[in-house]
Amino acid sequence: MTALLPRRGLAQILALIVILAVDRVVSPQFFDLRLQDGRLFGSLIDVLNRGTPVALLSLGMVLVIATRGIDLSVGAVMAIAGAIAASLADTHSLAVVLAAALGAGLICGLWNGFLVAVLGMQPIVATLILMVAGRGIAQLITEGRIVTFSSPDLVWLGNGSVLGLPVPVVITLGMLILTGAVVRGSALGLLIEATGGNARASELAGVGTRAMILSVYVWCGVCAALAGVIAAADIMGADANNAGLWLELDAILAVVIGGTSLFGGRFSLVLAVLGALIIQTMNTGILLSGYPPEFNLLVKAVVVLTVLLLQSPKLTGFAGISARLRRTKA
Amino acid sequence: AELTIGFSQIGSESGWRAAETSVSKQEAAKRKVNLKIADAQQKQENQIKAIRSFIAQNVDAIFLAPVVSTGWDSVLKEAKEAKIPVVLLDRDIDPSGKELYLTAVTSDSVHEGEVAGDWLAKTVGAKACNIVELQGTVGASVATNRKKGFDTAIAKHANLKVVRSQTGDFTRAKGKEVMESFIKAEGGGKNICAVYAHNDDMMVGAIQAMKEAGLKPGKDILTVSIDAVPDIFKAMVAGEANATVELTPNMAGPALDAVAAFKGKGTVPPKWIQTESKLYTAADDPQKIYDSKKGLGY
Amino acid sequence: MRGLPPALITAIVLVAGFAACAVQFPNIASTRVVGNLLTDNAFLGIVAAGMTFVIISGGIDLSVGSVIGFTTVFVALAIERWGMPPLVAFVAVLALSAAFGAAMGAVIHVFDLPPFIVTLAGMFLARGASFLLSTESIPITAPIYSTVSDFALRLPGGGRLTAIAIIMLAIVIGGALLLHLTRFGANVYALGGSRTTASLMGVAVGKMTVKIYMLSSLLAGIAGIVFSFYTSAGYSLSAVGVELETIAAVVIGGTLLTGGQGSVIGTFLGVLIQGLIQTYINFDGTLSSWWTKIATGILLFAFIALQQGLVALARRPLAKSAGAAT
Amino acid sequence: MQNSPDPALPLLEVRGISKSFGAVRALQEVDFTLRAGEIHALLGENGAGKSTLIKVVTGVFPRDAGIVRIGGEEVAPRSAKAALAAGIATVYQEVNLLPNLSVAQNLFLDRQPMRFGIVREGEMRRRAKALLAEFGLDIDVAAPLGNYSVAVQHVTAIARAVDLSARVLILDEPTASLDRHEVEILFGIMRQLAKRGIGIVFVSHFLDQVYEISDRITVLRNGRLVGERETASLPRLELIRLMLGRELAETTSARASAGEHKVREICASFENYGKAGYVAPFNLELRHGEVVGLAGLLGSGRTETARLVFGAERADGGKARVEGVPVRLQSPRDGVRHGFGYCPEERKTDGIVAELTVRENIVLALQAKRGLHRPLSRREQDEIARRYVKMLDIRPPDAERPVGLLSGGNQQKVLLARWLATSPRLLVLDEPTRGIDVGAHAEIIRLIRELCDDGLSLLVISSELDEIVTYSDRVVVLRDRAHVEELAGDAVDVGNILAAIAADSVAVALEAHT
Ligand SMILES: Nc1ncnc2c1ncn2[C@@H]1O[C@H](COP(=O)(O)OP(=O)(O)OP(=O)(O)O)[C@@H](O)[C@H]1O
Ligand SMILES: Nc1ncnc2c1ncn2[C@@H]1O[C@H](COP(=O)(O)OP(=O)(O)OP(=O)(O)O)[C@@H](O)[C@H]1O
Ligand SMILES: [Mg+2]
Ligand SMILES: [Mg+2]
Repeated sequence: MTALLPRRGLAQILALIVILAVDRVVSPQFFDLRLQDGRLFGSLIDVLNRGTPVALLSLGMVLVIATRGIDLSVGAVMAIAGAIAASLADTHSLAVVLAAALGAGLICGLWNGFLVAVLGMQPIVATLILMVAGRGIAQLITEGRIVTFSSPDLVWLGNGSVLGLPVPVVITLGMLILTGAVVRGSALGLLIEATGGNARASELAGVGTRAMILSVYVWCGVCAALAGVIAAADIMGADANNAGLWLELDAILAVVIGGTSLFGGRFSLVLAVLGALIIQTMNTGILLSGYPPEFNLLVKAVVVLTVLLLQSPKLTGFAGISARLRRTKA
Repeated sequence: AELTIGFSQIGSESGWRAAETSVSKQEAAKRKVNLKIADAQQKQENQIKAIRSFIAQNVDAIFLAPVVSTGWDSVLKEAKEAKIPVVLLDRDIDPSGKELYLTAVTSDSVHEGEVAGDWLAKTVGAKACNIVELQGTVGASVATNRKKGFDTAIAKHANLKVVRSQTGDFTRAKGKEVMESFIKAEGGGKNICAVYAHNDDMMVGAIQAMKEAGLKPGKDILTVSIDAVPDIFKAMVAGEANATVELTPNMAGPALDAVAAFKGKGTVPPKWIQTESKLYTAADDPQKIYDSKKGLGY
Repeated sequence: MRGLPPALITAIVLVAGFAACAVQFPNIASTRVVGNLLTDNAFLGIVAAGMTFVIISGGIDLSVGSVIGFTTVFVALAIERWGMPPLVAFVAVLALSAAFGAAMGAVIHVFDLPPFIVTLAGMFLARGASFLLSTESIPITAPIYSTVSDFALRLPGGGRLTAIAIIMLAIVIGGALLLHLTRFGANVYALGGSRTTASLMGVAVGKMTVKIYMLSSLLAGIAGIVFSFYTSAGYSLSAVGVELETIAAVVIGGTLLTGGQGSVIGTFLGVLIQGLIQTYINFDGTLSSWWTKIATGILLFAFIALQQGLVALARRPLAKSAGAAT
Repeated sequence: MQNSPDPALPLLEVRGISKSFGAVRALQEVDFTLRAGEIHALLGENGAGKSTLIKVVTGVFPRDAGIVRIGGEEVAPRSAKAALAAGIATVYQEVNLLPNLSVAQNLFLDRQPMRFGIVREGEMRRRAKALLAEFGLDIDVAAPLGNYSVAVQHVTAIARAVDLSARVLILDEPTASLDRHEVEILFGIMRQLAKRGIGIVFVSHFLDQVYEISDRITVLRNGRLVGERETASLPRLELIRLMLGRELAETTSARASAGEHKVREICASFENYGKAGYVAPFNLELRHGEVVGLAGLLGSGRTETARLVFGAERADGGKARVEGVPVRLQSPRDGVRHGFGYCPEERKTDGIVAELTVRENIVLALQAKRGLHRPLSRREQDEIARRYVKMLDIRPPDAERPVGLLSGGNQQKVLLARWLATSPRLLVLDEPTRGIDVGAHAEIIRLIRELCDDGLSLLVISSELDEIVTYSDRVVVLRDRAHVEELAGDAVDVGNILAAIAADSVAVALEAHT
């Protein structure tokens, strides 16, 4: 269970606190929470809720990146799953809808995994193929329009609440626990980290590296599909052209902010999700600040760089703290 | 002989755009015109490439829905050299290119913003009103113009004020997210009197956000947006939306007629065929309009 | 791979693809289309040349699309609003973009941060900066623009080799020479092999990193100027998503994303393959927006799969002949 | 020594160097003096701090304390480039060259012959060829270095450092992957350089070589200096005592009484097994409780045989049997499933997962064998790791350190532990003692014997013929990627092996004469 706990997450937590504090400054009511119609209501909840798609994506992405891969197609897979869910929602039961949408994600993941693990393509181009074509497939399903639905079950997935928390947040939490249990409860985590750390050596040690690679892409596809269903449920419609657009970059960013190296190896699920939260906290802060939208990207750039610099081993202050921490643990 | 026309379409970034494409196809089929549509995926480079390849294929005319107003001079000059007439659809290009195209069938997006603003001013009357604005994609000319028109319209009324303005990227999801934060930032929505969205999709998202916050869109908060896509009429039927300004998806019809006349009899059409920016409110039998628009491919 | 260099394989793929397209649409096999291919992809060819250096060195540069956007806006404003002579504006913007690249390289090296993310921040920064300059598109009316865009060498058969196509070809050739014939080029490969090893062997890794990103941004700046010639305008949203197209072109051209291998010529061929896919789809003209995307994906897959197949084939005869020897 | 220009003045002087990595104190106030024209051996156990000292002196690692003087002048190089400029050329322990560049580029990186800003490729190749010829290597210098074996790469690295014609040449275990012949050539060159007044630092675990080449010896133990002596005045046993801090039970001389003609059961057998263009079809029987050695020159196909046997490479003909049952060996997984283990020779690229801890590296193969669903609990992992860290004396004895931070020899032990943990029936060891210190070397050989006694079957590749002869029951000799001879029983001795290896060249020589 080592990497499930934010053992090395000090920098990330600190970054989150700083950004939250800045948000508080630009928007004094940021921490206000109230209960309305049985659900919590406030900016903090928005952060959690709006952060779910990227958090879900990053759950799959972090595993892919741990094997030294990358998946650019997650945004497109979101669109496909959303489109499927929306077109089936009013005629089928929730179980069928979910099975179809997640099944589509699984197939997309298999395809990516096949290209990378079996055909040996470089992950970035292999998944670029589905990134381009996948959105087309999604639009093919919706024929370019926004397919709306009113199935209360599916809408509940996007807008309902459990114990005051929005359903998407609960689902994401569940997925985090599930993924953590599967990955760290079995030997998967170790074997994935070994594959990413040195694929040749792992193969020689008897690790089925192809199977590892295939399975992480499949999981990534499933996570993306779930994110797509939630995104569609949120707006009660599937917007094939815009659902998940550019979210792959946010997901990768979340993973890297979460301290996982793009060169594979060690990964942390919790920190990846924390990375997604950091990004969303910043986004929500930007929206609340009231600055003109022309500034959005500049603010984003500055924040991203600052968060990364906080983590940089070269910045002495931090190296000192984390080294001391490690020493006390040892 | 049957006419072959190449249409460089921007993409399918919104329901409205999809409708424009499918209406264009219908209109072309009606007139037995062979319409070749090249989809540029929102990229000017692709549009230029498409026009070049239309020229290489020697089509009879080219329709262009320009993604941006500038940068068409040299490729349109090539078309002119090849004696292929060009018709602009939906959006205009920079004035310097006036002699390079036959005619432009467009609406005036500044005017659309004005219509929306005027409606709001009239509806609010003398009461003070804080408006929040959902902008289109930063840098998109339609967004800039619709903002400009709206600002001009409300500038005449000191009681109207835009208190917050953020981009919702023309999408439902972002419209909803931005509206959520507007509500938080403006005292749970109590300080907001009206929402103006640069397109209906964002408004549909915003309406959901308001409902989830326990507000009554259309009553507590007025809404006005642009495009007149079917879903906004559905919201009007439910009393959750107040007004929309139509941008007709049928730009190709008039354009095809103009080209046919020009090719047939040599009639030179006027430089600008302006489409109507019609305002629809709950008083206009939204259910009927919804039904009539539903099949158009939005 | 030992038998056939990857660039040659890409060339074979390109020729085969071109022939296949020409069979279906005979018009494609004309100097006009070939000329268009070069002109329309001029800016892509230029950024891709720079990206090749970055990727061979084991990095990646996501900021190039935004730098192009920024350049067009800056140039347009400088010429049209601030009254700068065009050449001065060019020099200024190139200096700016080179400095921007150098800064990214420095951050990557000094703080030991992943290039993917640093240049992603660079992408936000450059795009954000161009929004601040102007969100409207600005037409450029300076006479040099019409001179340059009107200039073209006529090719037999009605094709035109335009000024920007010539600039691109020159940069590709220059880039290839720089990469293969100079010490700088050798060091780029060295960095891609292993940064630590290169450093142990005495390569000034920090300086090289700065220079490589500087080169990439500089070429993105030139691509931006070319783009502004191409469209005679500056627009903050131009070249969105170009970074991915560029990376795809580089990789299709046989460069390894993990670094250490690749060539500028291969990249150039990769750019042409992408242009060919686009041309094919435009010639077809019946594809809806979604089928356009799907077809692009399928063609991309076909080209890459063909290439992989050829690479595998190129390896096999070698093993066989070696086997025959024993 | 008598040739050194100015023996009084130390060429390289290191005073009070200390270096810690976190809690590990790798070096504590180490002094070291190198005179011009001498060959100075730097010795110590695995993890004693030799490589660290070298890296600190050449500025790869920042030092915590101490000074470095070259020719009396204080220097503080902060990068390898700066060290080069100060006149120190170094071959680091792991081959540090670039496999993706051509051999010639590797030799002349950053100092290519230039004209008008352009690299003179032809000239560079010519010089590269000439340079390697001095080392008896005649290869295509335009081909990527990665196409060649570790040995070739190592020679290239040495040639590069030598050609930098610095004042100080540092060689960290240069002979680990070389065979006798190449070592002779290297020593010849080292002597020449020393004559020219260059000071050479030489690290090796081969004590024979140390006595053959060095003038003086400096010994480190646990990061501290324990002595500096004239080689001539330091008896071997005394040296070992200095290094280990204790006596070594010297038992590695006589061959074990393997030839008791006990008929042992066959563990695995290969019939007409081979792969075109890789290694010619061979027959091989491996028995329980028996060690089979593979001997041959570099590039003779020993590694290839090992990979085929383990399943890392697919055979294209022949039969394999395990305990008499025909099996298919298509992948390392198959090998592992049948109870095989394989320690590859290139530990950095094929062996360790540098980022993972010692514990994780040790349990990796066992876990892969058990499958995903039966994860080893953390307790079991700790237990296994602790057992092998102790058994193989892995230092520092901290199972939670990333293995990449261990010294080379200790990494090798971790690899061995990885396979022992799977309790294999057949273990294939490719150069298992490479880079391992005397103490551990004896330990590993003892271990190999013990394992045999427990019924394990071993296939061992080693370039040290003395060593192979010590523990092998049978020795298969390879030449040009084919098995040419099998020696068993009393026939197993260095002379016979050498004769078998050389038979061909003798034949060729004879042919040339007639
Ligand atoms: N980068 C590093 N980070 C942390 N510890 C390190 C690092 N490099 C070396 N060490 C530690 O420093 C000690 C000395 O290692 P060093 O590599 O110098 O040994 P060595 O004498 O060269 O051994 P060998 O003969 O096995 O090569 C070891 O305990 C090792 O684990
Ligand atoms: N002296 C040499 N000259 C040229 N090529 C060589 C030489 N030595 C090895 N090679 C090449 O290096 C590659 C790897 O050699 P290989 O691993 O087969 O050697 P080996 O018999 O296992 O010896 P060792 O294990 O001692 O390195 C082969 O492709 C071989 O052709
Ligand atoms: Mg060492
Ligand atoms: Mg070998």
